[in-house]
Amino acid sequence: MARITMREAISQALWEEMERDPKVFILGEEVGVWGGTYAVTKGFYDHFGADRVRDTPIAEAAIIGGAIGAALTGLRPVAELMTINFAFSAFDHIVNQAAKMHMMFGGQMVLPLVIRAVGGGGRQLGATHSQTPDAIFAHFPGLKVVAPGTPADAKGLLKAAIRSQDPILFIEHATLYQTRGEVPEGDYIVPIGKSTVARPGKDVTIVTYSKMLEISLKAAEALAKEGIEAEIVDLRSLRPLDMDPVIESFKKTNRAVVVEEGWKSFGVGSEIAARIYEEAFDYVDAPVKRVAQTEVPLPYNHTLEQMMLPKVEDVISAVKEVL
Amino acid sequence: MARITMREAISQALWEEMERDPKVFILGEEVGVWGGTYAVTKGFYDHFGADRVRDTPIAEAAIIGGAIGAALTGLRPVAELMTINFAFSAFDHIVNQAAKMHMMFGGQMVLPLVIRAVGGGGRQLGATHSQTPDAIFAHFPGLKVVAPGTPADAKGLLKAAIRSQDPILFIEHATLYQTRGEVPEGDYIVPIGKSTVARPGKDVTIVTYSKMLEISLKAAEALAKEGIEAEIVDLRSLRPLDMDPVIESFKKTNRAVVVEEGWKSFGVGSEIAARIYEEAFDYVDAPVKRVAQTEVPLPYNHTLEQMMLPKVEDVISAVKEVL
Amino acid sequence: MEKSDYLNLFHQMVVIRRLEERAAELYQQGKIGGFLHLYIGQEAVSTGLISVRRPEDRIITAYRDHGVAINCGLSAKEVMAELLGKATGCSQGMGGSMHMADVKKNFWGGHAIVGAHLPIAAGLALGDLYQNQKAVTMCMFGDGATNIGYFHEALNLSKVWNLPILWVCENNQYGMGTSVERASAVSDIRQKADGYAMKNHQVDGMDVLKVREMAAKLFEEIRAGSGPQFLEVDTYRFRGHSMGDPERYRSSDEVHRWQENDPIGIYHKKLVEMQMAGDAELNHQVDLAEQEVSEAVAFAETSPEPTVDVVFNNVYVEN
Amino acid sequence: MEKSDYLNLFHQMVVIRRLEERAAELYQQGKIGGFLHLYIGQEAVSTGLISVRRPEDRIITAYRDHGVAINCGLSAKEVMAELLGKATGCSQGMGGSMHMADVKKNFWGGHAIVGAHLPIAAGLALGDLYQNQKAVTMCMFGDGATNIGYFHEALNLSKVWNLPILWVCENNQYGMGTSVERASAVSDIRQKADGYAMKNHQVDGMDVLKVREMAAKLFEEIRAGSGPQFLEVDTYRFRGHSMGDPERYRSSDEVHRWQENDPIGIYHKKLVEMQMAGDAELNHQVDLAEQEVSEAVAFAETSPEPTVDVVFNNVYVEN
Ligand SMILES: Cc1ncc(C[n+]2csc(CCOP(=O)(O)OP(=O)(O)O)c2C)c(N)n1
Ligand SMILES: Cc1ncc(C[n+]2csc(CCOP(=O)(O)OP(=O)(O)O)c2C)c(N)n1
Ligand SMILES: [Mg+2]
Ligand SMILES: [Mg+2]
Repeated sequence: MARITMREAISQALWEEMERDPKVFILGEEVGVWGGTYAVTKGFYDHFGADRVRDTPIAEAAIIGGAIGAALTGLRPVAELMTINFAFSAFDHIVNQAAKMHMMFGGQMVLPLVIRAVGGGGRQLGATHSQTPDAIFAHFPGLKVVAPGTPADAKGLLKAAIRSQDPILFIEHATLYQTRGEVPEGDYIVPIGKSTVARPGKDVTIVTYSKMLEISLKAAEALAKEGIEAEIVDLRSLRPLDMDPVIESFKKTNRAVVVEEGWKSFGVGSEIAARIYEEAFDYVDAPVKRVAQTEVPLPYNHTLEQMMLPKVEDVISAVKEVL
Repeated sequence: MARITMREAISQALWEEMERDPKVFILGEEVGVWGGTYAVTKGFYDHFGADRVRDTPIAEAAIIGGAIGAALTGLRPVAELMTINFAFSAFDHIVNQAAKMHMMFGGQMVLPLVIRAVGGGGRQLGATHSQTPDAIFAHFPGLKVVAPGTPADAKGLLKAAIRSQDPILFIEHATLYQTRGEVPEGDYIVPIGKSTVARPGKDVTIVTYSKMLEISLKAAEALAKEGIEAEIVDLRSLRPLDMDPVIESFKKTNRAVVVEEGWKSFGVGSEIAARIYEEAFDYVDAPVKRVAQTEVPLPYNHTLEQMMLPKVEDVISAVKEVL
Repeated sequence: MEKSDYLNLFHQMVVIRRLEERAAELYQQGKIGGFLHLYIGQEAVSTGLISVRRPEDRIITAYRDHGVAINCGLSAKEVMAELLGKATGCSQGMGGSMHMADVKKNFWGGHAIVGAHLPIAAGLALGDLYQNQKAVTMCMFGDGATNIGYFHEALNLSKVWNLPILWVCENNQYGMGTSVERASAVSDIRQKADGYAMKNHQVDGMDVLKVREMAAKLFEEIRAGSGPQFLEVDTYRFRGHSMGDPERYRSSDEVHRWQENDPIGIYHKKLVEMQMAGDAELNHQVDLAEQEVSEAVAFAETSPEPTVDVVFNNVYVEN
Repeated sequence: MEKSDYLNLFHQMVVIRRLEERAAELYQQGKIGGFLHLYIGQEAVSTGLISVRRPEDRIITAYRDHGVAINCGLSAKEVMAELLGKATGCSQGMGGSMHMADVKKNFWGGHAIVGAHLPIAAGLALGDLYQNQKAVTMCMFGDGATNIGYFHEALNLSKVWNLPILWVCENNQYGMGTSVERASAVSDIRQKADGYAMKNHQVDGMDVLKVREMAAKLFEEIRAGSGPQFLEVDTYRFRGHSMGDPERYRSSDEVHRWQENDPIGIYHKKLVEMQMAGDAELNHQVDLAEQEVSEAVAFAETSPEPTVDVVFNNVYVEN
């Protein structure tokens, strides 16, 4: 196992899958000559050529629509959306075409399609470019939504996604690309739709995913110094949503905090909280707390932007409130 | 007060506002010559003329983008999306432009904009045309989301929306257009962002809105025959979300069922449930139940489609479960 | 063209016509629900076009898809059963009128969001290009669809990538109640292709032979590597947009003028003139079609409803 | 044109150049965050265009907006303060580089979603048409933006409704790292306007006087009711797309060739040739610009940060 960055892990998964299966190809804005806006596909164009690393016009609906069509012919496109905010410009194709076609035609259409999209705030990109709207995609049955929080999961989940027969939105967090972690070499697969315990604990359950896993782990470390042992469940997929590890943990701790980067209302925390009460009502000792983004379009100003995003201290105080 | 249909109430609000204020105008597909796909704007074209009742090409982004621009110049456009499913083809303009512009430019851009969109399933229109994706729009701060359940509210809320300075998504339910109710004549305004008790009761709180108000009222009637008095809170707006009447009711009943037409996961019920626990934890006697659409793309087949939608009996049994 | 080819074109058009007339009745009886967009008046378009396609060529269209489905080789039975939402329908009753498909016959569906299938069509053609298949994708859409952004993105992409695709605009003069002039900057839809430096053509869509001839030429050129081409087919729908159209936007005079141009009537006359077939022979064809459709209705009516498993099992491939 | 007009064009271009050079430094120092898209090399475009607009004419552009802001009459101070995210910035520090605006000066912003402001621009023009204002809306965008669906929907709508709008494509040859040829079906962007039967023109964007002349003519025609027109302005960005562009997609040779065509240098030479101004006078202008920008930097650096209320108070107008 090598200690590599999330960027390298994703790049590795893509590279290996492209080497393994000639049906896998990449399309998107600046994935080729530029090497990927976030350098994930650096070197791919030279190695795999222009046919398999396809630079596209700025035309998000055509990128996703094109990927859907190619997937229908049996190829395995990996479409890159430069940021998840641009998914709004291809929204119909993602939630109304990709998510519906298999069911709507009675099962005959099969779309082995992966859409990679880079999300997250905190980089002073302004309100239109800083969103974490993961929950709204997870609302649509027919689509799968995956959002890894560690380099190993990023590699294993992306490989699983590429080999899957279903349309999958794979959300990467821009400020995680430099995060390092141990990543198994070669054919490492993490099954889609399985939550996992990222840190064992006994006093409180923190439910989170993606970037907020990092924040939650830091909070847990700080809490540990005060003798509070938080168990962290990393959802990894939002749809299918695997509640088993959450409920199992909660039955032990009887207290939970959900930490997400997106807005609170109609967000991920709402769903997790509702389900905890539904599935473990008798174990609830305190109201489930939601830590999330303040409900405003994110401002450009650095201080104010940071103020609106969930921070380690927010997690710590939420945990203390439920204890 | 006259007893009129929801269609007439909406039509009346539009007509009166257009008579009152020459800055109000309508644009959308088939709003003019055709008279509105759902006949809401029947007669408008002849009366107000082609400039104020503007038929557009099939170009949803241009409809909403155009409405935004016109609103910026001080006009009060009412843009019609033939169905809310087509909002996905204008998604960026709704959630990323209209919702962000006021904040992002430091308050100088003002968008008195109303987007009317017709939603709902149950008419065998197939998976792409039958959605109730209200929750995903409500996720975005900067946008207001209104969804009336009675003719009177439809009129009063639409008038309030047209006079508001903020961008508002006004969701109408296709199968409510024929619903009748008492509607005050003339300048009747219902403030946006206020939930209301639609039926008083003491045993259980049903939280709902739009079409599901009708379903919930029927369920409440049936329950009343068994001696169960349900109090129904009609949210009317999803953002701003007014929880006060919900919490007040819940503190009395200690039991709640949330009824929505859309999918359960990451839906309206999740948010309401999470908030009830947050705001009235000590009053909870039973887990909040969510009644919602089965999480599948809706099938065309009539029987199966109906099976997937929330029904009166579903509400009744959910109420019995929480009692 | 053999005589059987000529007769086959006639047969196809009559089956489509009859099937839709019956469908309209069944709709009135409440046996068909949702939207029902009839192709009546436009039969010559897909009949002519699809008559020249090879099995490896892919066809995709919008929600006005019954005729296209029949021409792609779907049986009247499975089309009618789909309209009735039955398990034996081509989409197992999940899709209805707007979502017919049979991927084994390379018919990639009816699609209900205006213009959204155009980028998907580009992707189908990309699939063939990528895999070095000498196949053509033909994508059909309405005049109204040429105003939505998807059209632009798909046409541009197809040209940039030199995709083997034939874009076909069925210009039936209206998108719902909006005439081409009221919705489009240009009334000759084909002119839009100039903005993409794409070869474009126009053909009379009421004459099945002209359509077929044009299609034969274009399929061949595209198969030989010409890159994307654009074809505008002028036609007219004799019925409302869907069932229950108030039709305030056009005069009955206009409708009647076009109805005199009935593609089936025209072709019947032509076949007789060409001495390819006599009235009796053609009337016999009509009887055969009538019978085919009647059997289809009986089949559909007696077919079972789909079970709920069909829904649950098809949300994902991998559960 | 008076002498002062000539000098003013020079002054504007130099202020923009200097302001952006300083911005690049401040970015390196971490005082500016997010994206920073420099306009260096393209100054003549908006300077020439906006020099002829009347106060009632509306201007809207994409995220590469600093020059446009300055030309719309925003002070270097409020532009610089916005870059630093300060309360004194034109958008109170909420928008940053990509979201400059001043609606009182009829500058309707910088917009960061490629092409999304084109339909909004159509709406601005509709507002004027509806209210019988004889005003022109000028909407600027990049070559890359002409491939997205928003472009198509907006251009079509503007033609169908005969809106008083001037569409201006700043063709700087690349959308990020993708050259026009690799992204667009046509290399002459103006050809796209043919698909909408829209009058279209092309002008050298390195020559501020030619741009101005063309703009004067088009503003006048549109004001007089010509309906929408399309202008392609050929130009080049001397810097990367945003800060930190690896620039693998073009050769430094190519960049140098264009840099020899520096719009400020060309104009300096021309003014001298025309005997409109001497070197000394122009150098003095440069000094003035330098000072204006230095003051702007000082102003921005010493300005207060916005308070959190600015955020909360502006989510909605009515809370
Ligand atoms: C994106 C979108 N907007 C609106 C609609 C509603 N709608 C369905 S068909 C139609 C008219 C389409 O006209 P055209 O493309 O000319 O096809 P035709 O019906 O004439 O065959 C409209 C507006 C839709 N289905 N999708
Ligand atoms: C819808 C959308 N897709 C992608 C992007 C990312 N992006 C920002 S600028 C840009 C290139 C735009 O090129 P062009 O229109 O030529 O303008 P230029 O930067 O050359 O001025 C891209 C792809 C975006 N902001 N919005
Ligand atoms: Mg049409
Ligand atoms: Mg460019």
